[in-house]
Amino acid sequence: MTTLNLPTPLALPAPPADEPILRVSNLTKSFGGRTVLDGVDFTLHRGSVVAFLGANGSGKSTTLKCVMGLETPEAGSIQLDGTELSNLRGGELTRARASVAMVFQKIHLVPRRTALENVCAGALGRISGPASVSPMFFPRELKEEAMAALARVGLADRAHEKAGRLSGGQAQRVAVARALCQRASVLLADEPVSALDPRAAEEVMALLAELAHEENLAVAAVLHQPDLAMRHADHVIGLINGRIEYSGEISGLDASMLSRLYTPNRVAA
Amino acid sequence: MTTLNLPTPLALPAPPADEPILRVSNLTKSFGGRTVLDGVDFTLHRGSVVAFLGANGSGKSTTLKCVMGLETPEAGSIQLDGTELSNLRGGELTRARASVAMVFQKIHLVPRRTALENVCAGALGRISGPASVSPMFFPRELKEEAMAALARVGLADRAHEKAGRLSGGQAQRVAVARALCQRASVLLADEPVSALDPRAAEEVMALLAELAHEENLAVAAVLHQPDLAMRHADHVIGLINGRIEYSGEISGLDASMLSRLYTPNRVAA
Amino acid sequence: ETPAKADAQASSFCPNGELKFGIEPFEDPSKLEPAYNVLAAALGKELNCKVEVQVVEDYAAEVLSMRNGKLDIGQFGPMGYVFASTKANAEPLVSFGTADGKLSSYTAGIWVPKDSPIKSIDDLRGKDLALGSVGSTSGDVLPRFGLKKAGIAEDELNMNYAGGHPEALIALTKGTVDAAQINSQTLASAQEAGNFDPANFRQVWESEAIPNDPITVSADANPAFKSAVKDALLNLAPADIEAVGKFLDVSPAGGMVEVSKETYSPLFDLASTMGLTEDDI
Amino acid sequence: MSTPVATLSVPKVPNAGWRMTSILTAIAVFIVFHVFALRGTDFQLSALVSGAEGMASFLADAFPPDLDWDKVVAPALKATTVTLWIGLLGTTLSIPSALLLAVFASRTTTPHPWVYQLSRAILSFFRAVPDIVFALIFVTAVGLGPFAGVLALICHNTGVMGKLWAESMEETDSGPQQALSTAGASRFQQVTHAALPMVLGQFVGLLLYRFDVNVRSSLVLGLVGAGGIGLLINQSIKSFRFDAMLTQILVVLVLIILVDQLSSFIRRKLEV
Amino acid sequence: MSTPVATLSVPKVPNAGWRMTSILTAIAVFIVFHVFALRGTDFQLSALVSGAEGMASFLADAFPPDLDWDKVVAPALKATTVTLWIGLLGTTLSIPSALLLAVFASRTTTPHPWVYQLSRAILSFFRAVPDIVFALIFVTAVGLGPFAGVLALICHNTGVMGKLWAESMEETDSGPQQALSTAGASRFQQVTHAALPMVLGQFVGLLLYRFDVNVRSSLVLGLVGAGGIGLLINQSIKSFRFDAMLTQILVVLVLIILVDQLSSFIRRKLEV
Ligand SMILES: Nc1ncnc2c1ncn2[C@@H]1O[C@H](COP(=O)(O)OP(=O)(O)OP(=O)(O)O)[C@@H](O)[C@H]1O
Ligand SMILES: Nc1ncnc2c1ncn2[C@@H]1O[C@H](COP(=O)(O)OP(=O)(O)OP(=O)(O)O)[C@@H](O)[C@H]1O
Ligand SMILES: [Mg+2]
Ligand SMILES: [Mg+2]
Repeated sequence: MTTLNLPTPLALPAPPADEPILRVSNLTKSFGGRTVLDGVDFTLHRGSVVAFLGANGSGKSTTLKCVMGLETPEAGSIQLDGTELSNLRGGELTRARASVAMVFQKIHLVPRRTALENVCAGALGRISGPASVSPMFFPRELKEEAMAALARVGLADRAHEKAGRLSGGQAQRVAVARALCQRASVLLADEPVSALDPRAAEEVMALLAELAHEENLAVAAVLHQPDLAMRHADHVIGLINGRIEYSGEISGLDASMLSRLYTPNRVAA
Repeated sequence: MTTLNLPTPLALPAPPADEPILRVSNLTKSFGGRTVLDGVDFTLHRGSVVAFLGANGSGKSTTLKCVMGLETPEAGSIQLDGTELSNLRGGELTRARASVAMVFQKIHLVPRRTALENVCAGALGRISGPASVSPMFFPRELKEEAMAALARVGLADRAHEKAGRLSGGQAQRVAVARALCQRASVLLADEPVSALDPRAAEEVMALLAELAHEENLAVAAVLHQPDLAMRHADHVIGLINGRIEYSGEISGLDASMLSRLYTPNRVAA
Repeated sequence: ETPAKADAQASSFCPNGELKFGIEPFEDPSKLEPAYNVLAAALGKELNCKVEVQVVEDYAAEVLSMRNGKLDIGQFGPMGYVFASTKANAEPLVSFGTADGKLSSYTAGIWVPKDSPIKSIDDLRGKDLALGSVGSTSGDVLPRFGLKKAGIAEDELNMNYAGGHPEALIALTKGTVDAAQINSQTLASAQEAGNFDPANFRQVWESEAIPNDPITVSADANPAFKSAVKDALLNLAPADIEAVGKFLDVSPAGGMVEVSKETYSPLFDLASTMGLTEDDI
Repeated sequence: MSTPVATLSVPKVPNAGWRMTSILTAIAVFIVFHVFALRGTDFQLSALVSGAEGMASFLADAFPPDLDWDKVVAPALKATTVTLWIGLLGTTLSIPSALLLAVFASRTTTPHPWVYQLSRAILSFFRAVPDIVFALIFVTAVGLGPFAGVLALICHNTGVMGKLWAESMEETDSGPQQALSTAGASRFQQVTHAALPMVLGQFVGLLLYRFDVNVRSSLVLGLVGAGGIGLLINQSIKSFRFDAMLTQILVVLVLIILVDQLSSFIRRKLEV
Repeated sequence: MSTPVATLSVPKVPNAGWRMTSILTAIAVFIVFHVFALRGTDFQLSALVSGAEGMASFLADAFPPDLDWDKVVAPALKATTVTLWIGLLGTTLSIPSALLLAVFASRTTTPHPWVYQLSRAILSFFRAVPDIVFALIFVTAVGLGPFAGVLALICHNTGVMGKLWAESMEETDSGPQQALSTAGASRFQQVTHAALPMVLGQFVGLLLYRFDVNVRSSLVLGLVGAGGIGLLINQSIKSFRFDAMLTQILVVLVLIILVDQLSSFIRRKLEV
């Protein structure tokens, strides 16, 4: 089980806080002629929580997917810890990606696997060899870490339930736990609390903030609840039709800004 | 196109308001030894919006699925407009079901079909014959009605987009529009606004309230936002571990009740 | 021939504008269809009707379609003919003759490598023997009949179907069996193609001569049609038959010679001895 | 990480003992069956090694392929078009019956458990009857020739495609279909508006797989005198022309690759 | 409803013209191909009707099935076990190669586009070579008998199962796999922890379908001396014992129904 003791990205000395761990510049993406991202620029820093706000269809999920390499932007650069991702190939790229964890809006669990197994799978970037072939062979340390992650999202009692049998909110918590288990230094969460009850949502957001502030992660969360953003985020990015219209302190997010963000705009996009 | 002019349930004279259109009694359901619903009783009345609140896993979705016949309860009765559903068979049951529309927590659109086609499919209970075989043959009236439904949820501009290409919130709006297009007299909505931006959520909830108050539907919506419930619901039902712990006026939902509803309870369930 | 006569023939013998001629492929079907097409063209000219050749891989389909009146003329292997006769009431008209006008024939045989310890059919006990395909006269029924006559039960040796005559021959030449059936026709064509050198092998058993494949029509057919076909076949020039005859190891080929059910009576006996047909025939 | 990784002990898996027992039993049965099978089939890898020479010489006979245009390639192409037509009809004409039976024989779309059992029985029957038997039946009716082959392929293909389609519907997310059923859609509408659109890609893949099988089903075709590329391959074997056989196989290979490309092209088009 | 139903005019479908054109073209091509095919195969339904009598007499020959225990049923059962063993080995022993090639030949799991193309080519090759040809190759190596048949089936089955599995992986929701890929899981881990668990039910279904095909392909195997029920059916046909043939087919039918039940039992167990 030496694999588990490998130095993880978190074990590295943290860079100075003004050095962004993720720098996205000029991200541009369109689907079939419809421009969805139009020159998106932002940075994520260790130790801080960024909330992405924006109306439905404004391009929040697409932004995160581009960062994860799940969509190919037409233009733009993505620098992780100073390294341009488009210059990396194969194993290097995989390793770089492994330091960024993502919670998907569509959850994406394997329904036939148990909650615990799904959470363990988040650690696959760290373990290798026969121990990684089947959940049966997962090292005990990994399973215990996954249990701890499940406990952090309040689902330890359903560890052995198949993911396909969980309620919507329970499944979403498993997805968050899976990302935790990845021990990444950047955490991108796409509406991680949309299916959670209010207390659970509060707790999970507090957990993300704790990860950022105490374990020095860089966290970005897409949220549709401005009040959650206000309570837990350090910085807010507001998207309108694929453009960043607001980026700044949470305090600057006044009512008029919010109203602009969520004004339906049928002309563009 | 006569099919479209058939008398719909809405055309019937509304029964007196104190006569519930849906009466669920003593609903009991367990999955593999875990009791998920434990004697759930409630009624829905035309012209009123009921909000279901409850922690994740408290049994809200299972309750609605039992009403829709998608899960088989171990015990309990479900009466629709005075008729016990378990006494109905075949065509009668299908027709009875068609007067209850559901918005699913998991959306359940057909990704290969366009938004408009998915919305039209909500009307399949009303149309029959060759016109119902393929979206190509859907009558124009139906398509226009579906367009109006899409417009009500603010998605008219994406009518011809394949459902699989929509963003999370856009897809959820299509699911709401599909339920509208069913012209049902009871509307069950399982977290219909979970993926919507705040303004859209407000609008969709207002739309549901309008349907209840102005078109005399009975609406039940599962919500994780007590504030939305307060603004738009007439009645609240609070579930804890598969039991109804609160049922009453929205005003009775005080802070202590809310805190009880959302206190994690790892002992039971 | 006056046009009027030709028309009359066409109407009586050419019901759908064409006659169907089914061929059960025997030993070596390569180039078989073109060869038969030569024969069919000649026959068609005689009958003044298009003759369509259909090569089938198995006599069962041919027999069944003849039984239901869907096949006008059929060539069968000797054993196939037995079934055609009993099941579809086929009547043999002619078969292939040698240059001196006699009915041609062939033999089945069992071969072993030259240095094999197997000296006679009795030594086959406990050995591997490759047969041809199921229901084949020389590839299946005759060798099994030979074993039976020699008093060898079928479970005393390891008999396997190789799938056809050439396959059995390959099994022997590649050394994967101790012995294989090879009939005189396969032998000749394999020898010519350079795939078999008799000097390296030995024949340990040979059957009696079997008359060559008959060409038949349904016995219920119009007698005028039957005799017309028969005359046409008998009138074929040896040159037209040459191509086919080669495959039947009849070289140089003669004309067709007349045959009857009696010509094949040993095969009827063989079939009933081997339990292939009920005794009521 | 300077802070130790948080851990929590893993609770016992419920029913772990019973599950383990049933898994072990299944494995044991599997092994026992295989031991019998290995014995029953004289399985000896050593024979394969010791006979490698024979295979080599067989392959040597086949190389290089005989690319004589008039004698080998042109007839092979011509025969392939015949098989292509037969395969095409054998596949497309079985779509209606296969689709109907598939819908009836899938747990998620069947109108009634009895219909389900009955359709599955019919599908099993169509698969149990070897296609040569169908060929014989149709030969008695329509005589020798490709038509009988087409009819035989239609019957057999109905059985296979119906089963494959039914299973692929059972394995697909039935959520959209449930949504339509609660909207009061009839069974038939649920199928046309949810079940079928969901599995369209798989249906096309399986259909084109069957097309390619049907084109290659030389056994039936040879039997009824339909000719085709299978017959040519057989003839090449029977006359020891392994180099010609290789050419014919290459023609089939090209055909199969084309069908494969078509399959993935259509499935890409059908993607969301 | 007393209030009129709200309506809104439907906007134009983008690219409607171009789409219509391509659909019409596809339909036209389809029709033209079918016209050629119908001609090329002498397709005449009337022939089927006029020959119905012949089919009836064929079936009359087959009924009632010959249930003589010693002469028909017992040998059929015995031959079926042989076929069963051959089919079992031909299926299970091809799992490793088929699985590997399937993973490489599926767009969603392949490590590299070249690997993808190469594996697809290999799969096509295995399907293009008729199983009789494989049988011949192996017969030259290991001699006549069931072993050669098993080897031939393994080769052919690798081609078919690999293709079917690859396509079913391409058609399945790749979300979970993407999630693992972003977690830094290797290709191999993505396959074992997401792709395979997602398609497990389909894989089992297709595997048991192939098992049932392989059991029935003893007809081909009969050609290499592998024996089995196919050989018996063949013998019954060649000696016109259609009543015995029917009995043998019934034995196969029972086997197929059992395999089918097993398939749906396992797939139900695998359900979430
Ligand atoms: N098919 C199933 N098999 C086993 N358990 C199930 C199944 N469906 C639901 N459950 C369990 O039943 C309980 C109630 O589930 P349900 O989906 O009704 O919750 P919910 O109130 O809708 O929660 P959420 O707010 O998360 O959507 C949960 O604990 C869930 O794990
Ligand atoms: N694969 C795709 N093909 C075509 N259009 C797409 C695709 N994926 C996304 N889009 C479109 O891009 C736009 C942005 O989508 P995205 O999912 O990024 O929105 P979002 O901000 O996450 O919205 P939501 O709050 O609803 O999740 C939407 O209009 C969507 O329809
Ligand atoms: Mg989104
Ligand atoms: Mg729920």
